Amino acid sequence: MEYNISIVVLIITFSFLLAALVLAFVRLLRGPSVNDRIAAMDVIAVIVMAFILTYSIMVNKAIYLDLPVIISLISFIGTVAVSTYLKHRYG
Amino acid sequence: MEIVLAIVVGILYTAGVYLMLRRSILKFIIGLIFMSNATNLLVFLSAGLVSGSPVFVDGEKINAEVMADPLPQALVLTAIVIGLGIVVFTLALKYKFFELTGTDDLDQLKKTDN
Amino acid sequence: MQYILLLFLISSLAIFILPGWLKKQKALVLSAVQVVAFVYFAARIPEITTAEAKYIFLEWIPALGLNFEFLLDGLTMVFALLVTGIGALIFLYAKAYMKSYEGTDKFYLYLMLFSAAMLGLVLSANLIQLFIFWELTSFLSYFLISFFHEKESARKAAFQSLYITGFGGLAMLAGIILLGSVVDSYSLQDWINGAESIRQSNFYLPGLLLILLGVFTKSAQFPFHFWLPGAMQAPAPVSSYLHSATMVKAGVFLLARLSPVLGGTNEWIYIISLIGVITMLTGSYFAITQTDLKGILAYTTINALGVLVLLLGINTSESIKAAMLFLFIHAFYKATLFMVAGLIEKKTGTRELSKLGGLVKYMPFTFVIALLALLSMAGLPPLLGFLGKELIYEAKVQSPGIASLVLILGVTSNVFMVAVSLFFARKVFLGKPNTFGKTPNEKGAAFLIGPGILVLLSLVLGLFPGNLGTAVIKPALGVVSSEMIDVKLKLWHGFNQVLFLSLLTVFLGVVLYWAMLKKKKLLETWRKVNSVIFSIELDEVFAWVMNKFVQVAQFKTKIVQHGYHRYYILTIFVFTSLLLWFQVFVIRSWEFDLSFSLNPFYISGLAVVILGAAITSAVSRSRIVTIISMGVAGYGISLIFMYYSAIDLAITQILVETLTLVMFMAILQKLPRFAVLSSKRTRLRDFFIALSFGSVMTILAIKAVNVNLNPTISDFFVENSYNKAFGENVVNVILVDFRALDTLGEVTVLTIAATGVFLLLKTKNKKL
Amino acid sequence: MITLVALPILIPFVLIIGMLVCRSDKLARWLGPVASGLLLLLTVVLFVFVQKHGVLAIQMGGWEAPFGITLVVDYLSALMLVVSAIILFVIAVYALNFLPDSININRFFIFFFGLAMGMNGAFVTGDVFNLFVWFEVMLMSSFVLITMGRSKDQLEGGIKYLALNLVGSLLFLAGVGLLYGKTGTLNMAHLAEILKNDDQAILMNTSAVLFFIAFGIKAAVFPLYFWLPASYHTPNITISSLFAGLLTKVGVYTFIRFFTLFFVHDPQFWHQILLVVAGFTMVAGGLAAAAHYETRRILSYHIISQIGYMIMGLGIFTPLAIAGAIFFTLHNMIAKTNTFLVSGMINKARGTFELKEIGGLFKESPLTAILFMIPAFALAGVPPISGFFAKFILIKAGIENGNYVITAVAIFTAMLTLYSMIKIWNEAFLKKQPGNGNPGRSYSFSFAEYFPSVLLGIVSILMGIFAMYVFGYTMEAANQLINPDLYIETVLKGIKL
Amino acid sequence: MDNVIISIFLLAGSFFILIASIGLIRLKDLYSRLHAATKAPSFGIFLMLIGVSIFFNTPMVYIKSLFVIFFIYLTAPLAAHAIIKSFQEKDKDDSEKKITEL
Amino acid sequence: MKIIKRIYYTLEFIGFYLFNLVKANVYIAWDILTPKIHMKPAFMEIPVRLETDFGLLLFSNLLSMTPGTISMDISEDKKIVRVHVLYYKTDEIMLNEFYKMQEKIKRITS
Amino acid sequence: MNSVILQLAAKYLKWLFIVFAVLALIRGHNSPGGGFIGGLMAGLAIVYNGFAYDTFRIKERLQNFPEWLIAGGLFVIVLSFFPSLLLGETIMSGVWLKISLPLVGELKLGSPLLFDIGVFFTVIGVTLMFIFSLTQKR
Repeated sequence: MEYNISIVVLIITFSFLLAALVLAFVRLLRGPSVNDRIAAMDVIAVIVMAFILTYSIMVNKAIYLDLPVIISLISFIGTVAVSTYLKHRYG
Repeated sequence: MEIVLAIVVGILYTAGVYLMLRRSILKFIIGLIFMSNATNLLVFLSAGLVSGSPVFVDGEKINAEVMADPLPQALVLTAIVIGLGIVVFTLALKYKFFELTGTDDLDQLKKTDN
Repeated sequence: MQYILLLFLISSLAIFILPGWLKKQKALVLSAVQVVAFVYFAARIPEITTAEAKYIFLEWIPALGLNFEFLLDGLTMVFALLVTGIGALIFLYAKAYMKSYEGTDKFYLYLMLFSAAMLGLVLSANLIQLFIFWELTSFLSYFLISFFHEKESARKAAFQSLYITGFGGLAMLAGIILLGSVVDSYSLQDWINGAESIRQSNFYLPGLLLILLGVFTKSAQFPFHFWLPGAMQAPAPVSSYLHSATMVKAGVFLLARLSPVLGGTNEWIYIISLIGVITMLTGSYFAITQTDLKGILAYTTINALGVLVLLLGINTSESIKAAMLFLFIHAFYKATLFMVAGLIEKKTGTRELSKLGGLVKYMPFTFVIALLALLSMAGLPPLLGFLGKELIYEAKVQSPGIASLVLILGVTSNVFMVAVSLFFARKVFLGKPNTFGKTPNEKGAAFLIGPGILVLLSLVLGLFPGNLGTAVIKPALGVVSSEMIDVKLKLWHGFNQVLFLSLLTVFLGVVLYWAMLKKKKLLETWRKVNSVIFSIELDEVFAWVMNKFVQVAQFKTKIVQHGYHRYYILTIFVFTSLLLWFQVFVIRSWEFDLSFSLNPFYISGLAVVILGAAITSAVSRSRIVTIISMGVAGYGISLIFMYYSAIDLAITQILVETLTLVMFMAILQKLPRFAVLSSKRTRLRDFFIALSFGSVMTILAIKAVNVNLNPTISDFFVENSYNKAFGENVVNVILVDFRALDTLGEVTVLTIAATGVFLLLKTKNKKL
Repeated sequence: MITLVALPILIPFVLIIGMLVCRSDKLARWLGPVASGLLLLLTVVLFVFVQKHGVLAIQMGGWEAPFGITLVVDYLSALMLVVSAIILFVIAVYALNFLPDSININRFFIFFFGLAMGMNGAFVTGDVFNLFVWFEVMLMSSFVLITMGRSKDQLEGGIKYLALNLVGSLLFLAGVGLLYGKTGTLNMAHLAEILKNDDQAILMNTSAVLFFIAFGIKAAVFPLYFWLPASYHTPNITISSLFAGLLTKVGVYTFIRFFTLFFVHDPQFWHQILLVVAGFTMVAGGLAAAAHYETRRILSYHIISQIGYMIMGLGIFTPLAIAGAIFFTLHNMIAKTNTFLVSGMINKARGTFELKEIGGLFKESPLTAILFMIPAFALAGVPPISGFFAKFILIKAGIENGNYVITAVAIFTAMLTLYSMIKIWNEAFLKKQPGNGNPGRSYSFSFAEYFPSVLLGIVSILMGIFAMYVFGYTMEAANQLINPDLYIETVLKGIKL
Repeated sequence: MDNVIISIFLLAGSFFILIASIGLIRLKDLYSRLHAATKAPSFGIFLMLIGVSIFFNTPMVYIKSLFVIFFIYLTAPLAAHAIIKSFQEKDKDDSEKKITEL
Repeated sequence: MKIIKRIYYTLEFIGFYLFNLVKANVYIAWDILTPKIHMKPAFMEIPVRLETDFGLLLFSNLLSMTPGTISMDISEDKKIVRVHVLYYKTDEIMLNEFYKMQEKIKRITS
Repeated sequence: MNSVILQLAAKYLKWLFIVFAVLALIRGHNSPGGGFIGGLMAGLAIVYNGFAYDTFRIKERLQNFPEWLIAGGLFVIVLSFFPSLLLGETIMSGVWLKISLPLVGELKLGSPLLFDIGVFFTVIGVTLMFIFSLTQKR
């Protein structure tokens, strides 16, 4: 447990993630089809997880790992739910 | 940092209120969710923020470091769950209403006043 | 005394449970009760002439100054005798009159309750108690007027009278409380003792005006007089009891009661006299042109009330003496006349003057009784009326200030009264007999007992007034003007100015009568002129005002409760923002750390994404995008929670967000799309309102972070979470142990919501 | 014995479970009224205890005062509990006969007890956030109740009702958050203790504004009342009457509680604004009641107008005025419910609430007429029924404290009240049944149908005749509110902080 | 040394996630976007989890990481599948374009 | 014996899987980061030779994670998997690859 | 959605979810989790199952299942009040039972745990009721 991850690494990681988040969000905004948006949302969920992982390293608390477990289980339910009802032709 | 979050709260409120003032009931409900999120964040924020120290006491010994305030967390948790119940009920209500009347327009809802 | 009231109350209720044989005679029973009360009071006459007034104190709500205080003194005696005596006769009369109507039980109930209330009113020595009885009489009068409630005119008249007297009553209550706050008591005795300070205080004039409002509305003074003619929709016994003999005199009673406290000042004299004079003239003037039998009587009643108020306003011992006497006189003749009018209506089926005539042939006794009463009204000797008029003239002559004006107006009005009396007698009883649907008769002795006795009293007392003066009037006078003056009443005063005035009055009255009778045109022209000059009738004004008021109310309601749901919300938010901005503006003193930092940048970036999501959600054209953005904002918020060390919260937020998303998607397919519903301007306006609210909330949030009045209580939770509650997750421990009650409520909310959703959406055939 | 304090919450909770699993209609029909009767009994016992001890407090879970949740019963709470329990009992009986077949009585009782639980919770709790939770319980139940018949109107009214109330809830929550952020505590007594001697207490004003708006929405005061007239006339009459007596009064209760216990730092501003709001509320409600011709609409607007009086009492802020406000609240709960009950009976007899289509009831059913007369006159302030004393106390307090304008408005509003009550009376009872109605149909009520209304009528009258006791209690309550030392001490038990 | 390894894992992981996002933006049609959106993020998380596990180096963390990886690889294809399936089954006219605003 | 074999196959499979994983991601990364996009998308239908449900699930998931393929659907009778291919070569080459994969899965699930 | 892949996955995922939900519940007192989180997860598991099979119709005899769950959960909550009442303490006080088990070590069972379990079941029931009501065929 005695590791010191350089803050530079963490900051770069965070920047990557943030950039990813913003890009995914742009896709979410632009569409064009709803399915694209859902895909973007899916990616965003993953980004959230990555955020949490990085953060747990940053503050050195293993307890944060409980979150990804649950997000990984839950997030796709949203995706499935949205796509399930997309079959019906409403936007 | 609090100021940024406070602005987030403000924007969430703005979005919520703006949505609530729309004529569509669905938008109203989404506005409600935004407002409730904003409120939760406000409650969470106003008690002061401590980052990176979740409130888990480790056995008998009391941690020396500054702990985040657990109470607002509990309050917000309660509020979130209550909000869920209310939102779902509102959705159901709206659904039923639409089924009966075929309109989503709040301005059509004038029968019970006057 | 209180037992008498109780007796009245019980007997009024008892008529519902009387045994069958007695039930038929319930009017007699009630009459007997009244007689008992009358005898009780009459037996007390010697006491009050000699000893101190009888006073009973029953504690009720002392903290509010509200107690039962009964006082039996001279003034009370006058009214008590009138109430019970005439009451007894009225019940006799009612027995005959009400025979053919339904619901007599109710009628007697109301009437009996009324007389109890009236008695209570005159016995009260506490002003709030007096007010209570006062309002009760108003309401019972409402019920009695609307007794024939299926007629719209009756309902309208009843409402009118209730509304006006009720309004006056409330004003009076305010006046009483206002003046009561000066002496810190509502007890009459305290008021009399503190009369000086009341008269000196700033509250005197407003208090007096408010109380006078009550008096004037109740006693049908100008410009509130119009309810009284309307009240003639009531059955005849009611008219004769309430609207001539007792209830309308309540105002006079109150004036007399309060004159030791409030009287004697210039305000008192001028206001009251002025109103009294106007009322007097109005009453007599309109009496002539009426075509309705009861209408004539109503207006003459107004005239009499005006006279009484005027006399009390003049407020000399002479005038008060006249007033007390006139009270009796008027009660005697007017009750009689009303009863006669009721009888005539009953027998002929009409009250229209033009359809009546020649009744003397069919109803000779009635004629005699009516004639005597009318003469008393006209003030001719040897009846009691003459005596009264003499005294009144005398009082007017001696009145301070505006004596001559008052006198002239008084004579004028009496001239009218003489003419009216003669006209009444001529039109109804003499002249060419009209044809009626059925032949009128005088069957039913009960009809005539009451009027007969009253007229007889009028006559006897007119001839031998001495006892009346010493036994009844003198103590009353003593109470009102707080000095004992010997009252000697005689029929014959000798030749003096007053007698001359009387003669003049009679002469002019006869001339007027003659003119009216012979020159038919004159009367018609008069009526026409009247209808031109007084084209605005006050009761129409009242109806118009009421109508207008309802219209205004409807208009206002339309504006406020317009039905546009979002404007309701808008109103609420605008109001909230205004109040909050105001507060923020007023309390600027709080200082806070405005160091604006974007550290850590990823949270700032997150914030930007949340903002983007919120804005997208707000302006998006697609429902799915709106909802997905909402989900993204939710995820972002959960990240913020996570960052600020609220793990449970973050997890819950994500779970709930997902669940909400699922729910949305579940129903979305069945809902319509968004459509352009509001214009650009509306959206802009909404945006600014939202922005104003949002920004004020931002300020509040910053402020709350920077203000800490007290260390938080959370340390306790952290310290005791493991030691006492055996849990390492403090948030969870708070939820299930420290603040388990919250969780209990929360679970209940969920349960109810779930059951509610189920109920709301269940299909018809599915069983619950 | 102290556990008694928690029972008003727990008994309804257990009953909710019971009603959830209860499949037998008959059982529910028995259980509902009996249980509410039990609740009434319990509250009376509580009241007796309060009389003996002054203030009762229980620390839930045994955690001492500012940390755990404290349930407190003082005079005000006890009075509200008793009166609301009476109303609950009465409505439970009433529901047996007046609930339409389309509503399953088991389900009705779930929400009925949910409402009871939330309301009792709001009355007894001594914790700000806990109050929010109970408010939500209450609101949620009322949301469901209002839409229970699932007709168009009900849903429409339900949406409006729900929307505006939710805004209120959210503002309330925001207020709680800010309050906690500033003071670091949630316990009301503790808050009072902290704010009492703090020269910075003025900073609480903004939180107070949020609470003001939130409670204002719940209590339906002037610019915030729109939900009430839009929704109260839509549900079944049982539910309307349940709401009419209870919901807004909880808002008033919290108003009184908050603005006497700890938001007392800026009286100038708050009392002024309370008075202004009260005045507008009275007039706006009264005028609107005059404008309508539907029984329940009139009565709904009338509720608003009456709320004005209660707020006025709070705004004057003398012990007498607060006692008056409490008296008024108690009286109004009873009388208002009763008018709704009777209007339900009118509806049952005539099939409509439109005044223009009904009439002749006085002749047909004099007892109904009397039953209507009692609460109507109580509301109009006819002595010696309860309403008169309430109004009298308020007017007296207003005049003695020099608030002439609001007193004048109050008197004016009394006339408006009289107008609307007489209107109902004239139209429904005195007038002949109009031809186009259904004159052939006449309905005679059974004793069970009369019973609730009779009971409330008797209570109204007793409250008038024994006004000295009621006034004594309310005065006691007002004194406790003005001097909350006993309250604070009982809750905090002398804990040093 | 371990520091470097962990850092590399973290950076690589986040890099792959970034790539997924770039792919979302750059690629032309839904299918190819989904390729990017399914594989890269999962892999990114995978790498990061390895880094995290090494960093904390407790059994519990290993177990949790394993679970997360397992879940991700179980669910990500499902999500992609669901999206594609809905895309195919939906009417081709893509009604979203017709949706009016507000 | 069988168990050891199973374990061996499983380990081998995991190695194979991991290898594919890395390959897939490198492909994708390369494709995305270089300005030219050299994709040749196509739809394919792959016959299934697996018996167990779990194996099928594994296969379809694996397909999604390996370079250039995403499983879109499985037919109702669980006989055909429809995939979307990014780098289409020829049917034969691709199918061969898929069959190999299926064999490996079969070894550990049957 | 009615997709074979999802159905295949649902078979296993359902149970995974539920196992994790129970884990979250049990561990809730000491690490992130608790009744709400567990309940919501378990509820979502069943929701997902419904999606996979594109149907939320439940068998006739299970019609009242969510209701029973809610009632049961609430009942457990009520049960959790009794220990403190029986011991004469203030209501809702935590009563703890410490059991020393070999291997596992000291185990603490308390009424707050019972409370949490009640919440867990109630939340599952509520979630199910929501989703069943909102998605039923009309």
